[in-house]
Amino acid sequence: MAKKDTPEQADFREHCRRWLDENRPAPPRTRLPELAIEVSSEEHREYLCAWQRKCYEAGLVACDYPSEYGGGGHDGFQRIANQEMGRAQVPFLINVIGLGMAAPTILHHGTEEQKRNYLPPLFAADEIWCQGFSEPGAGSDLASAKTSAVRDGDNWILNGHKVWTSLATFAKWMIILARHSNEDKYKGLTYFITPVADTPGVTVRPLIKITGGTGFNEVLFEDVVIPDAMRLDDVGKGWTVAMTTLLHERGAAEGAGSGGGAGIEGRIDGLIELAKKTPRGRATAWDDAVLRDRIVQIAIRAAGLRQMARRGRVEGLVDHPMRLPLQGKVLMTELMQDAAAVGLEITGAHGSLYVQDERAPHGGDWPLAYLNSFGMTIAAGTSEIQRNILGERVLGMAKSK
Amino acid sequence: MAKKDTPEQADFREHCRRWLDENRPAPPRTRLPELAIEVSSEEHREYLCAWQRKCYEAGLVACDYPSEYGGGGHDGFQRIANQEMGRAQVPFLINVIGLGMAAPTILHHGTEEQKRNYLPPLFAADEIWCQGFSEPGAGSDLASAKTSAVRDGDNWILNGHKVWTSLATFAKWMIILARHSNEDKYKGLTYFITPVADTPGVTVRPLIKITGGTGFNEVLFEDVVIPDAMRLDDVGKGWTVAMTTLLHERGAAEGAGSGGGAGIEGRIDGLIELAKKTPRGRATAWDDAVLRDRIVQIAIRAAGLRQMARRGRVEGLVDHPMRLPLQGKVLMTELMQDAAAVGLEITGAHGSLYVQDERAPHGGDWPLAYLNSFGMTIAAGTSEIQRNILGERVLGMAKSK
Amino acid sequence: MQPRDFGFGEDEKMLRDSVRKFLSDTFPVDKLRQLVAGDHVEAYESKTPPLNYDVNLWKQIVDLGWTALAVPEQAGGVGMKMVAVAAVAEEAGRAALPSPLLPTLVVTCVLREAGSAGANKALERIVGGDAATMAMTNAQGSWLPEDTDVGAADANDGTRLSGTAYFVQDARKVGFFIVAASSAAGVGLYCVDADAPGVTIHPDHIVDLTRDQAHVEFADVVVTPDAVIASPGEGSDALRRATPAMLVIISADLCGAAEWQLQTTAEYARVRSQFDHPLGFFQAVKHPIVNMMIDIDRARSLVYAAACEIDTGEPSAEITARMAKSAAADTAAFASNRSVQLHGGIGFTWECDVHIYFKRQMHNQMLYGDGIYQRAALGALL
Amino acid sequence: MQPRDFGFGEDEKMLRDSVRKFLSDTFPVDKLRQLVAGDHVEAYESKTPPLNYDVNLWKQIVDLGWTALAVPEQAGGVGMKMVAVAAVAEEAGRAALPSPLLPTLVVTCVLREAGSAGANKALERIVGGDAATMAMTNAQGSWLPEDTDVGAADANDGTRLSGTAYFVQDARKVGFFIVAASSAAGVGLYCVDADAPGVTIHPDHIVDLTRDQAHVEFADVVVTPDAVIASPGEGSDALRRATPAMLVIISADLCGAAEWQLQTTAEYARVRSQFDHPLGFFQAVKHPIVNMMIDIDRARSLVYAAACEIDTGEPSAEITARMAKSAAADTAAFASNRSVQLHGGIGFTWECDVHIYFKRQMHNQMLYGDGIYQRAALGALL
Repeated sequence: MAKKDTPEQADFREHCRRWLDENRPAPPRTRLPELAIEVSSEEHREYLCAWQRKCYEAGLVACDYPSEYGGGGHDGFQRIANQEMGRAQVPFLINVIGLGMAAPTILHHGTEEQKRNYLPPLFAADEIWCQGFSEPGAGSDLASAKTSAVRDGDNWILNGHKVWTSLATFAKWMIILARHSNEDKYKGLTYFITPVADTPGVTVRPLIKITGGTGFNEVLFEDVVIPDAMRLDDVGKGWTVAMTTLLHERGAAEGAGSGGGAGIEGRIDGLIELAKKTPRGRATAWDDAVLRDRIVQIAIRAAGLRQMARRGRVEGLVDHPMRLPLQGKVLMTELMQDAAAVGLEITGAHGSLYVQDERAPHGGDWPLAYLNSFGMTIAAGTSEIQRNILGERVLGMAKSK
Repeated sequence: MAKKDTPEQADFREHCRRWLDENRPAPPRTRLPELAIEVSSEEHREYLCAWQRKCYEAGLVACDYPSEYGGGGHDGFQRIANQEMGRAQVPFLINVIGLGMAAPTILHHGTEEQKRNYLPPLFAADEIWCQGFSEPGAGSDLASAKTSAVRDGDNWILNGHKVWTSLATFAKWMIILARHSNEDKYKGLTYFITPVADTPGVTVRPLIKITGGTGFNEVLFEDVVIPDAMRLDDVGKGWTVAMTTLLHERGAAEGAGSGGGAGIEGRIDGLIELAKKTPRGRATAWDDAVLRDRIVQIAIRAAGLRQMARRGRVEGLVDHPMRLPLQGKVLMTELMQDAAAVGLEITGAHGSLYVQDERAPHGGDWPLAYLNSFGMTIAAGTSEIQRNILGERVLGMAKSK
Repeated sequence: MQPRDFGFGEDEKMLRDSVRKFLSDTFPVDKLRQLVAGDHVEAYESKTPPLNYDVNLWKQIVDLGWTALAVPEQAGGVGMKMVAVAAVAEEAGRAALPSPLLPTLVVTCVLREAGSAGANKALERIVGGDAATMAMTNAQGSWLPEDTDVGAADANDGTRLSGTAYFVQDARKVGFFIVAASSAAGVGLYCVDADAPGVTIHPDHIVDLTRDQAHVEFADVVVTPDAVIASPGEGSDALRRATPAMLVIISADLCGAAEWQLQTTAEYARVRSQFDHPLGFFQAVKHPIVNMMIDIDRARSLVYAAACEIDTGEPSAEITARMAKSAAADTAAFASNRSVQLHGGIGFTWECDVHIYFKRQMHNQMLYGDGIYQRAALGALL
Repeated sequence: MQPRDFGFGEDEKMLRDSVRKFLSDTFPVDKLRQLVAGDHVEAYESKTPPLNYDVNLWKQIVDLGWTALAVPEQAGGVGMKMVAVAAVAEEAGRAALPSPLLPTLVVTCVLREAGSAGANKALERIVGGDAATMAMTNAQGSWLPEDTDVGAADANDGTRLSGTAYFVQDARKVGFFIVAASSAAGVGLYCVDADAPGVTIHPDHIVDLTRDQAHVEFADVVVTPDAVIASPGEGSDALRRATPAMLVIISADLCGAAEWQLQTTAEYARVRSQFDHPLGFFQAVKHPIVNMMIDIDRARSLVYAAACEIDTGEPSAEITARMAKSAAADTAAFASNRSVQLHGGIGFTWECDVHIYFKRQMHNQMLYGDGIYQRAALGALL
């Protein structure tokens, strides 16, 4: 359901359509993963970096950022660009952490110099970014980060262990939450930018997911020296800055951030199409009223989510400023998970066939999507944590810890 | 599904069938409530007390209690009597709190004298019992009882306020949990028997349920004096004794305790029968595959619960002694609730019609049962508390408080 | 092209805020309790079900023009958008308002679709202060007009209606019924005064304390040509076109009531302590309440999306409206269940307000078809 | 009359305990991980799916007589009750045992029902150590034998089978297949050696790491009369009679694996701390784990009830067995989902064992029909 565009936006949408039409890239030799954070091969990296640069040069990336930082300087263009990239089913933008988390954080909290230095190459995918929040012992408890940052003159010395860092194998930079003091759990945190590639003391180890694929990593820091100029915002402001980052990640979960990729709309259409062509008994899965009821429930949740995002921008229909934005992440990720589970129910026995099997429905995407969905419901604050946040910040209930 | 009877048990079953057949009472003038704890009219009390006495004299009540305390002195007879009373669809036994909670507690913790004094009239329904655990401020937190018991020579002086006390309007006795000391939350509790009817300082006020019916009450104690001889077990043992009581209540939740009444089996049969005769569109509700799937899910839960009770008695198939018994209450009550909700879905528009309406399906029993079901999921430890208990006692997880 | 803001602009916001303020000032929840849940015996055991109705409050509502909201200007109404009607219905739900407002709004939407001279006359009566309700459901409780148990037969003095309409909402509060009656030529719609000769209202004993419901008998009731809303065959089309609006109105009411259940339960979880913590500390309390909120926000968003599609004449309006009803009905079922459970012992008592909303929601859920019913219909549309 | 104790007496308990001890001693979870989840590339990206099979372990299992359990004594087997078979299957599930034990037990039950000379010969082969599996499912994945894609035609040298059977479990681990093939006279069952001429095994790339699956092509395969298990028309009856047993075996495996998921997740909740509390302190962790336990106990109780009804020849056995599969499949779906989620980040990694069980459960859920499928079948039986 498209929103009404201003004349400028309508022109821009037209431009996006035409440009994407003329510049749709040939698919890479090997199948792209479902999500940018799963990219693990050098071939895919090169292919996707080239693609993002092209989109950036065409004005489809960073449209709403100030032009002095390499943005397009427009208003409400990015949503349109994302919609059109989604509609055109072109490859996704690889620098998703950079665009979704690092860039907005730098824009809000960075110095003039930081904005000028880091944003343009980020937009152009000349420099890939990753994110260092989670730690082995901490899980959802981000504020309990133990990675230490010790002041040493004009430098900081980092020591610690980060996990769940997608794209770290390709990343030049990482936004990282570190502890400069143990006095206060929250005030003891400071936020930095740290180099990753070819940096003495930094080791990146790929972790393997339950899907059998790689795509996220653990990163170890041993006496890594970074200048104070790479600190984001004040010492002790780390938690506040991290909240900015996570907020934008949740926003990104609306499906806009990642550019191409099927997204939730595609998932639902795929579900219905799958059901209608999957034989079941003497008819199809769609003719099974119980399965159909489940599919329609998923479709309703998807439509509701889309309308919530729309309502979130209508002041007169919003009771609490954070009420809708804070729901985005948990709703999207659980919907994706449940949709994949229903997809598996539809495929029945064929749900046993995985991506390598040529008889697997939709190329084995349904079991893959279901397995991958747990990355979404666990990463960046589990669904359980999200519900705590909603209950506490929006409904004012007592903290559960 | 009947269990294999010993020869004695088979004879007893035969006796029950014959006796119930010959002594089935004529229905009372006005319709009996669904459960004993909902009895509120004097007419019903008289009718039901007479019925229980008759059953007791016929040997269908207290079959397995020692004969010196008025019991039948048998083994495994009560289950049979309950099964036959259920099958015969005769009225339930009114002294349900006495039989299900007071009697086993007195048998386990009472003195010889207490057993001889209190049990026989309890069995004969000459004396109705009620239970005083819950208090206004405490809710599920039984151990936080504030009703005070102050030692005064050979007496105790009770002051406090109990709620949720079914049958209190008719009760001669109450089993009550009171606080003799504030030093320790649990060790500060002592368990008593206290008179209710015509007792100076005791006030019984009927509370009204969301169904519009009465049936449970609040009871106020003002300087009520009771002799130390009415203490059950030692001073400070109150919590332990209360656990015995609650355990038996959960056991009673298996459906045995209440004698007649539809019970869960009846509910499920009723559900299927209702669906098969309720028109929906051009066919019946049973022909609606989605509704049928829900009904079958309920039927499976009911069958599973019945088989769990059976498995609970098979040592070789039980991993943890409390694992199955502690599940009884929450499973039964939530099943009853969900079954009633599905019943409402089946009746559709007719679900709006309540007990007084002659067009209401099953006499308006489905909305009534759904409303009443919350009494079950809340009373005697909410479902939430039950899950805490299971997680902590059976699975050894940390206490949630 | 759909307006980004659902067409919910300043006017709609002002209207909604004024409705909310009026109801919270004039009809707070304790007024509601006094009106509908005063005495439990009278509530459910009186021979004739009580009406639980405040006529003066209704007069004020009429004077405020809420009933004329959806009436087109040419019929003397305000002619506001469906999103405005949804907002008013949502506030009525939030207040569990016992009144014929909802059925009157529903009738207004049906009359708008009928668009006949008779329909305009009926709309003018509504502007004039008459309340109205649909009489279209058969004994089986079918929501399809074709299934009506009322028959229409031509007669020299007009049309004669015979039969009984069931599940008529707020039947004892209205001035006239819009009756769906079938003949060989199909279903027609007819305007019948509540006190017309041959009309007998049989009140139902219902669970919901904030409504009255009845089955209405029509014994050879004469309808003059100027009271024909839709001629035989056109009645079912008008009703089908009005279905999205009917679903939006009831769904908005469901969402408003559910929001009350959410806020009331959350408040209880904030103030009530147990085990030395506020209830909301416990995730077994907090998370279900959060899930109530999530469900409400999803349903409410679909309600305004559907209303907006009706306003802009999108063919997808029926799909979105059925999605809204499905989401709202399931939201209400869950919110009602948890609002009683999480209030614990007190929530099970008559004195606690939650049961009033619980019962209104039970009624709203089934009205015009519950979630399963709507999803079955959607199966044919997706 | 049903035995109060499901007929689960001392012998059955001793057998179950010995199986449990053997597997926990010989095949603990780290052995399992090494065997099936060593290298993730090899696991899913090798041209031919890996077999993940320990032949020596299988030899020991055969020597222990587990495969002969359900074989009647006259065929040289142990002739134990279905409750004993269920107990063994439950332990196999608890260990996520990669072996042809389950399909062999299933085949045993089918052969018992067929009761022909050919069936007895095949049973003796099983006692002799041969593993076997059913080849009865068509390309669509239908569980009805009538739908088989394999055809049977008479020939002077016996019967000739042509066509492909799909979703054949552990196909590369067995000595022979029991093939359901249809002809004008109906479905018959035939014993075909895995290495018989004309048989081609095409391994599937599957998610489950503890099994292998294949579609098996039969190109004009000759079956001599002594290898006919059930003649045309009798095959489907035998399979129908064996259905409750097949459902009990797979449901028991589901329950055993779910119990492992429960205990492993509960243990993690006991030892892992977050926000300065053990995870289990949080009801958002504790209550789902408790719900896993509740679901398991319900399903497990139905499994033994169904097994017992099979042993005592109750006509209700099919109802109870389908109830057991529905409950067990839904239990596994929930337990799998929560076991990964509640393990958090580590639960999403290959090195954590939960995904091995997660994937076996996914496979078990659909085998012979998932919960929705079973409940649809029950709808016709209740």
